[in-house]
Amino acid sequence: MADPERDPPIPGTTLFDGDAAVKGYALNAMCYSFNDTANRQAFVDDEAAYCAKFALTPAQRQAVADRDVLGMIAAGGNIYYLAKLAGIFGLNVQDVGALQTGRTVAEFKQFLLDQGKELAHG
Amino acid sequence: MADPERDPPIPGTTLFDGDAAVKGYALNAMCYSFNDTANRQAFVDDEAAYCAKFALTPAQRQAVADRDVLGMIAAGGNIYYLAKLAGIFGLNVQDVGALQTGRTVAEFKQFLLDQGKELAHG
Amino acid sequence: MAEIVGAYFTSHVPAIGGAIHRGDQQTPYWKPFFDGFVRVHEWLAEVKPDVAVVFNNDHGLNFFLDCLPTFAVGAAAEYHNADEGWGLPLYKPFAGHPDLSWHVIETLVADEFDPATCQKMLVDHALSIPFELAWPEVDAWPVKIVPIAINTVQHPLPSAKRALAFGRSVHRALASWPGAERVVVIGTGGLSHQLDGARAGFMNPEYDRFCLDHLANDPDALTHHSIHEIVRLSGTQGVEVLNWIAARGALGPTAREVHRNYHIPISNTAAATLLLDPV
Amino acid sequence: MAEIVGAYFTSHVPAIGGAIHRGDQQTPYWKPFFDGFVRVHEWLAEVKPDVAVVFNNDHGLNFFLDCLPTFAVGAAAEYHNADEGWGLPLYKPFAGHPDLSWHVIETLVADEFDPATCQKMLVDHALSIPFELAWPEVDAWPVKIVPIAINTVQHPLPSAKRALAFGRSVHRALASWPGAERVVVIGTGGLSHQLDGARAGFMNPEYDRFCLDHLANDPDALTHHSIHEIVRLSGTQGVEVLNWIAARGALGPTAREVHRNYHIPISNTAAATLLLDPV
Ligand SMILES: [Fe+3]
Ligand SMILES: [Fe+3]
Repeated sequence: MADPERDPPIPGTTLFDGDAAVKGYALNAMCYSFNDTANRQAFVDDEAAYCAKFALTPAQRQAVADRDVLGMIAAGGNIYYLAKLAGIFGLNVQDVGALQTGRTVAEFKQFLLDQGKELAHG
Repeated sequence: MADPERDPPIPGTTLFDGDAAVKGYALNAMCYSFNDTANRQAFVDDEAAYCAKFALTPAQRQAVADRDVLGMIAAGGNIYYLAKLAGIFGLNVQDVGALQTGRTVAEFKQFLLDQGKELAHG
Repeated sequence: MAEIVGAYFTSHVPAIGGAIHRGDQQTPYWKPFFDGFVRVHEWLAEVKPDVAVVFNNDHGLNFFLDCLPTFAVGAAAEYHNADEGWGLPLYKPFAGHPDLSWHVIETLVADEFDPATCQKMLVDHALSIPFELAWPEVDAWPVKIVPIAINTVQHPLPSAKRALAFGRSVHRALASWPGAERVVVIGTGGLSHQLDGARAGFMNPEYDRFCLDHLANDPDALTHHSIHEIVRLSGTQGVEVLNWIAARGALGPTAREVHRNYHIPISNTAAATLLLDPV
Repeated sequence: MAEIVGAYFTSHVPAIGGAIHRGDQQTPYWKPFFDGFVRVHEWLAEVKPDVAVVFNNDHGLNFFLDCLPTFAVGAAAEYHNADEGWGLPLYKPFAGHPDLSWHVIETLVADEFDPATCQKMLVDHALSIPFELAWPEVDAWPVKIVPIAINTVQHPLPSAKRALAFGRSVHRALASWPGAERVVVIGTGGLSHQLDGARAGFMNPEYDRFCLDHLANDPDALTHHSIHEIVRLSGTQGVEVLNWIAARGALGPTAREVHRNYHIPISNTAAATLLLDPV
């Protein structure tokens, strides 16, 4: 929906707009269901069946199978919902950040710390 | 919430505002559940238990027991939801109108027809 | 560029569905109402819409008081009817037009409206009955829809002024949509009626005539009444005229009346049908 | 007449809850952040609020894409936390203030905002963590709440200009509330951070400083950026600054900075804490 004249793309950044929402609905609906612990268990017990129940697209199914966060986002996933799926995989936001940026987790954490180095406190 | 200076009360009329909504939440929640046929059946099977499950207030419980539509409205019921309860009782909107206006159903229907008598069509 | 081909307005009383189901269209009670649709069918055949933007109100099927939006815009690929509490036969599903929905939403938010966006939404008789009346006995609807629900349940309701401004923002969205669709605007509900309270059965042909007389040429006239005044004039459910007012805004700046029918009563309601052409 | 005693702003990163749970407040990683709350505790003891109006955003606990409101105002008697998907210990419930909620809603609709009204609403870490930080180790919260959720999930988001105007309407509601409550306004979330995409880990102290420097005396300065520009400057989740902007509007026309803390990083986020007095 973005007007690329007025709003030039932001590198490495996807706005979750209507286009993304249309594309991602099934994946996001599945991830939203993970607020319920029984649903998380059902996913763990039979990942393929659970993805099929939510009618994930092939691209979404592949990205989930591959734990490919950038692939999930490209397939319309929204990070607020994806974070619940990441939790099932035992990944926190630094792990997810490392996966997406091609860094090790230690490198990603250092990258975060480095951004605070110049600050004087208060 | 109404300002009686600006908005003098309308005879025979309750606006479903915040005050009514606060008062009526339990009753309206019960009635909303009647979109599901299984819930309608559960109500029919054991009305008292179903009302208790939704924590109806004593005034709401009494009005439901008495099929007292004005009482339900006074207890915060909103007609859009109450209409679903009325359906369980086999009452349509003319029946409900008759109950509320102290008319027989035939009288209420005639009252409606009479309002069209003066009209030229088209 | 999309073309707005006109606007169609009608009451949506649930009992109409029953009459259609029973084939009662030519009985004395129903004939004066259904006869108003002969011209609607002709007009739709002339203007040939392929998308409908439908302003309507939910009656406790999709929305409950746990989250009741002032304005809700559907953005689903399809919309289904469901049991509204009376176990009646379900109405046919509708195909959505998500891309146009999102364009409408983008425009509304840019214009400082605050809609809820609904990528899943059940639609009730307020949407289905106007379609059953407009396109009787079709197997599938000939148009895709963008459904827009206006809160007529939980006061405070949006003012008539706000509803008209909202509709005008939808017009800007339609006017700027690059697609080639032919869009009909639909407003459903009303006119005067009151289901609840000791005033149940109230109707007001005088106020309804005021609305019908001004909708085409001076819709702002309808916005001079507050919601409280509209309830007084039109009944507690007469506020569904908000759907008509918003739809009128979506039609565009100028309009011409093509057809009008008005009949009392259908069920507890003063029933009206109206067609407007853009000018 | 209600008195608005001030505004409290803080980041709401989920990891803060974990740090509190583990008692990590004085570890080297967390100390620079938690030390910013000594002054918050003193200030709250001074200004003694008994109601909090909290601008925050849902993270997929209460709202899903089936119905996502731009602005949602809670009007419940109580609010509960629930499992956000990670099976963490639940946060304490909150007492609501339905009468004040409805007064806020009436004012907003009269001012031509289009909120969704929520008589039932789960609240997530965006509301709970600022409370755990402000009132550590209490058995029950000393204030009732009016929670207000702003859409930061589904674009189009409301503009910063709209969020500020929305907050200012809430201010008018508070200023006209006849009760004797002492009201604190709370804005949660931000500041700059981005969790998703190849730019994950992005923060921007320069933009954050711009926000913190202008919030008290020139909040309109923050509204000159579009949402797209705010995402560019602040990250995809940095848009939570909308909660701060709306809360600033609710505080009133003039304000004075009492306290500020800023620290990078907490988890993936540039964390900030701010107190403003009304002037
Ligand atoms: Fe209706
Ligand atoms: Fe957040």
